[in-house]
Amino acid sequence: MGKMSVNLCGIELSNPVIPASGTFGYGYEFAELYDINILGTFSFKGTTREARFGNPTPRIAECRAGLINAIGLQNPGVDRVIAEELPKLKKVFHKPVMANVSGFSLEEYVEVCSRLDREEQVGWLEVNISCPNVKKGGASFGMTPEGAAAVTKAVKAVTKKPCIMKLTPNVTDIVSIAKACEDAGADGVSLINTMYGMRIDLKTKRPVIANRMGGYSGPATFPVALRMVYQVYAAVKIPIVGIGGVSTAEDVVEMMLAGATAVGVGAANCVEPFACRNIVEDLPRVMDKYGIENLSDIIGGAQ
Amino acid sequence: MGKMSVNLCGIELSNPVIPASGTFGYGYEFAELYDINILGTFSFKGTTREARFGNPTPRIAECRAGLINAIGLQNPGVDRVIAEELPKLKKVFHKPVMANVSGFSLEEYVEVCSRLDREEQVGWLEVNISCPNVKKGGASFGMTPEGAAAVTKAVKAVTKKPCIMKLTPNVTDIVSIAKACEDAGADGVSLINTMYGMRIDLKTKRPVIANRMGGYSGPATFPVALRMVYQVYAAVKIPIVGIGGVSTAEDVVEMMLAGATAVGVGAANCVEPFACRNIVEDLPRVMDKYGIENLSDIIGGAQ
Amino acid sequence: MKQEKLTVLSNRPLTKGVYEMKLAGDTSAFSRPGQFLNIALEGFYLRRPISVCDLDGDTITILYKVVGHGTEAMSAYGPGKELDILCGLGNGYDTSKSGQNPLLIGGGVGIPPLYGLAKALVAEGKHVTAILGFNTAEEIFYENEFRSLGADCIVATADGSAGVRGFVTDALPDNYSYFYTCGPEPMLKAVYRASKTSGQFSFEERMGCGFGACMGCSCKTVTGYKRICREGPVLEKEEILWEK
Amino acid sequence: MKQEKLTVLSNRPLTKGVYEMKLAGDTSAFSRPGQFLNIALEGFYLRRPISVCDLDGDTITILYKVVGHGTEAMSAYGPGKELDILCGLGNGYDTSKSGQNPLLIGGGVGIPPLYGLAKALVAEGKHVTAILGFNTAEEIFYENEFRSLGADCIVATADGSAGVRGFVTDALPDNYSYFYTCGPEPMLKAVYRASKTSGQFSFEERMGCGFGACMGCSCKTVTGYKRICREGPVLEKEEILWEK
Repeated sequence: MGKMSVNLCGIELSNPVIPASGTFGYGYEFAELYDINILGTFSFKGTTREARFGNPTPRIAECRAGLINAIGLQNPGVDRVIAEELPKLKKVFHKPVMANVSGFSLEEYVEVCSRLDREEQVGWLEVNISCPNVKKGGASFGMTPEGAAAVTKAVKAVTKKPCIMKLTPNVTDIVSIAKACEDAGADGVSLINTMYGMRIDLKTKRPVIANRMGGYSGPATFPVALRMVYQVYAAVKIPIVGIGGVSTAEDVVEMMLAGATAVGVGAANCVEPFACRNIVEDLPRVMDKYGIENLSDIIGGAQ
Repeated sequence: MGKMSVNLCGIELSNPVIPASGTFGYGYEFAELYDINILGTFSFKGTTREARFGNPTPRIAECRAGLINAIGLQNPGVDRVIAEELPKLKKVFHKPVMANVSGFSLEEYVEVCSRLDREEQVGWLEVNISCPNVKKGGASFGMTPEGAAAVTKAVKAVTKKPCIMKLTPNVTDIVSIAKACEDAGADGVSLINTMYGMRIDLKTKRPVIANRMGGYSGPATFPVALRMVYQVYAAVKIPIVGIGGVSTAEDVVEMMLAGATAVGVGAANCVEPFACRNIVEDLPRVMDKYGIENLSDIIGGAQ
Repeated sequence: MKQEKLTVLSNRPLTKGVYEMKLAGDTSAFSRPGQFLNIALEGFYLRRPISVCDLDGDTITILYKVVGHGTEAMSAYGPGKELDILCGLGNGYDTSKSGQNPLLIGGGVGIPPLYGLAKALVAEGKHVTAILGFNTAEEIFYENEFRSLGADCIVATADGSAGVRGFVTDALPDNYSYFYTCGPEPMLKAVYRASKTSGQFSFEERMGCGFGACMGCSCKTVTGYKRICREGPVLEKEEILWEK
Repeated sequence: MKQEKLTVLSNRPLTKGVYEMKLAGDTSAFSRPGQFLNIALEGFYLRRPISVCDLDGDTITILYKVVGHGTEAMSAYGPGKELDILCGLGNGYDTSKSGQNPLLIGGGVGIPPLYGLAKALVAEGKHVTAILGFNTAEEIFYENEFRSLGADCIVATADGSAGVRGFVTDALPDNYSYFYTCGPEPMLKAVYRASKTSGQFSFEERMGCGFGACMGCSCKTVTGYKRICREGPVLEKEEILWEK
């Protein structure tokens, strides 16, 4: 059996599979289904300073090969995440977890990151500068190299944990944004967040989602995500967490060949609760089939 | 039976269905299969000043709900289009056709448009400023409001035919580009062109497509196209040709509710040669089902 | 929650748009009436959440309305077809609060979960009254099935073509110990206003995952945010905050 | 081209990875050996183009190799399954140029179209010699079928486990009037160099539509740009420009 471990910003992952933020809650729902310690790690639900309910419902729309969501960063706020969610998680997950952080201002990013910096369970901070669902939200930071750099610098100043900046695909030039993050001290980038999309209900003749538009994810987004990971890999030296429509072990390998060090699995968790377990279990077979002895050797192999 | 006709830049279409450029050749292959006069019109293969072979093969990669192509504007050049293709088309298509134009410089756009301006068969010029397949190509014009406006102004100066600018989705702000086209005198916009995407072959560990990346189209792109049409409709007064993953009569209605006056059908023609005929034939049933008496009444109805 | 392979035993239309599907397999994940399952359909990305109508040994009955391409595809499934289904989702109804004369109020495809509930309440020795609301006589289903359980059954139709003319709230009896309801939101609101006792409401919402992961179906309640798929679909009357 | 519904009659493995599928339906769109069909597979976006091996009344035989998820799905199709197929694609081989002693040279899954061609040439009273190249003895298929047509049949295996050791070009006879070939590109190039007469080559390329609309499979030839799916897949030796 081949070697599946990879090194993400100095922390060893037993395999590259990482459930993506917002599709895996704080982990313990899935811990009822299978031992989540088989995962490389996971990125927990995007956390803000204050508790948020998020957007009105309906928040979900089905698409041909994916779904649109407009949750709007529902979360209990960083205080309760630290006081309640992390202790619950500790009982079922014994590896460093990736803490996903969102914010509406530089100060909020800084405050949430500095709070989470003190938590031993947290291995990485994944800083979401790309959620498209909140009007005044992170999207504005992630849309420009300057905005992305500003958040990166601010959070790097308050934490010693590796900071992975999560990038939006809804831009003309994602490479310039990734480079700006790297130049500002980011330890890694994760991409892509969801694509901005929409559906309309023919019966009501209104948008399906209350918020009208939302983030499109699922297998449909995979070719765009793969292209962006490929382009960013060629331009930066920091590791990439490749995310976008990954549903199978073959998709994981393809994403790594494009340049991903680790691979996020998002929408698949919503339609197949055992998706990540199935991928982890299937990876050795796929590695064998394609003659891969050591997964970390293939990172960027298609460049 | 409801009324299907729409008015696109002053020319009446018997229905809004328009096979999109690059998926319908110069029409006569399809005329062997069905009477293409049932279509609203169609947009013929992108035409440049000189003949082009395009990119090396493989030029095609399959995706979960679509395909990537990197044809690279193969076409016989404007002289032969006028001398050979249009006369052949005239025998089988008796409506104004949409002439799709690409170029590598302002001068080339101007020259091709002024040549086609003299052709009676041509109803509209669809000016592609967004093909992502040619390195020095139109993509650079369509990526910025300034570039888009420059092409619009230049072609408007040499033709009296309505000019529809075809926009790329691979940008941060498609609304600003559509508005720049409108301000520069465009008679309409068509969107979206393909999304920049990629696939990697696990066996060879190389990109599937010789050119590495290409344009992603098919049902997967529909939610993004719909969102962009919705956003652009809210910002401009000129008509929109909505394109992107449309495969069914229901998709046509959804695209019109978002804001499209006419609807392009692209990738579907490649996997279902009768796709456009089927859509045109199914439209009355779908209109009836959703209580639509006059298609042109629903344009932008979901705004 | 368990992921199971269930096999279609039968699948037949009860009315023009409402189908009854019987499925066989491991049903051990279900513990209460009012829970739901989530079916993966070939060619559709999201699963379809459908409330359980009846559970009998290893046989599950669901009733569903054909409303789109997904349910249309489902309606063509024949006996023997194997389906990938998440079982035992949601909290379900709590029968312990019913008292001796519980009232069940269902509208249209909100009726199915009340059937399994009625069966459970009757088995507990309670005297069940069920009000079943439809638009018109042609849409009526399961009236006889409720009667066969031993429930008193009142049918209401909006157009008066059968039973009481009007909405379910026009057919409310004077005396009942508690109520359980499921149906379209306007009906639930009307029941909320007209009801004289406490009760339990089962809600619908567009869901992403159906098991609490995606927060797609959250709602605000008096006792905090709840996920319709996980802390719901059943909420107690006192928890409900009507927002829209 | 015609779009037809064809029904699977049989579908069986000939070797570890190569399957033979027989299909019944309207085959009137086919006029020449070497043409292909394009099959829509549920769950896959693009159709799968596959050359016709044999045509017998309303029965079509195709041979295909399982190389990915699409052909894997195909290999599970059972008798009675109805498939949406575009029929009569491509130009096919021209038998009129064959002379009396045509040579057919096939490699691996390039062999199938040569079977129908051999049948047609034999029917025209020609003396056919077929060279069938494989990697190893285990992969051999259709040797007996070619012999049954009355063709002289030479098998070559790269590892020498059956027939001539080596490539098809190691088995070329001295005298033949013309040749027809189909196989992997390195083989076609070797045949191009080693052949002493004119001949026809059948090419493979990744296709979008398969009927000339998308320009996905274009190639450069001495006589201009050609679409493998429309002006091809068969090109004459004199037209070919090797690019790669």
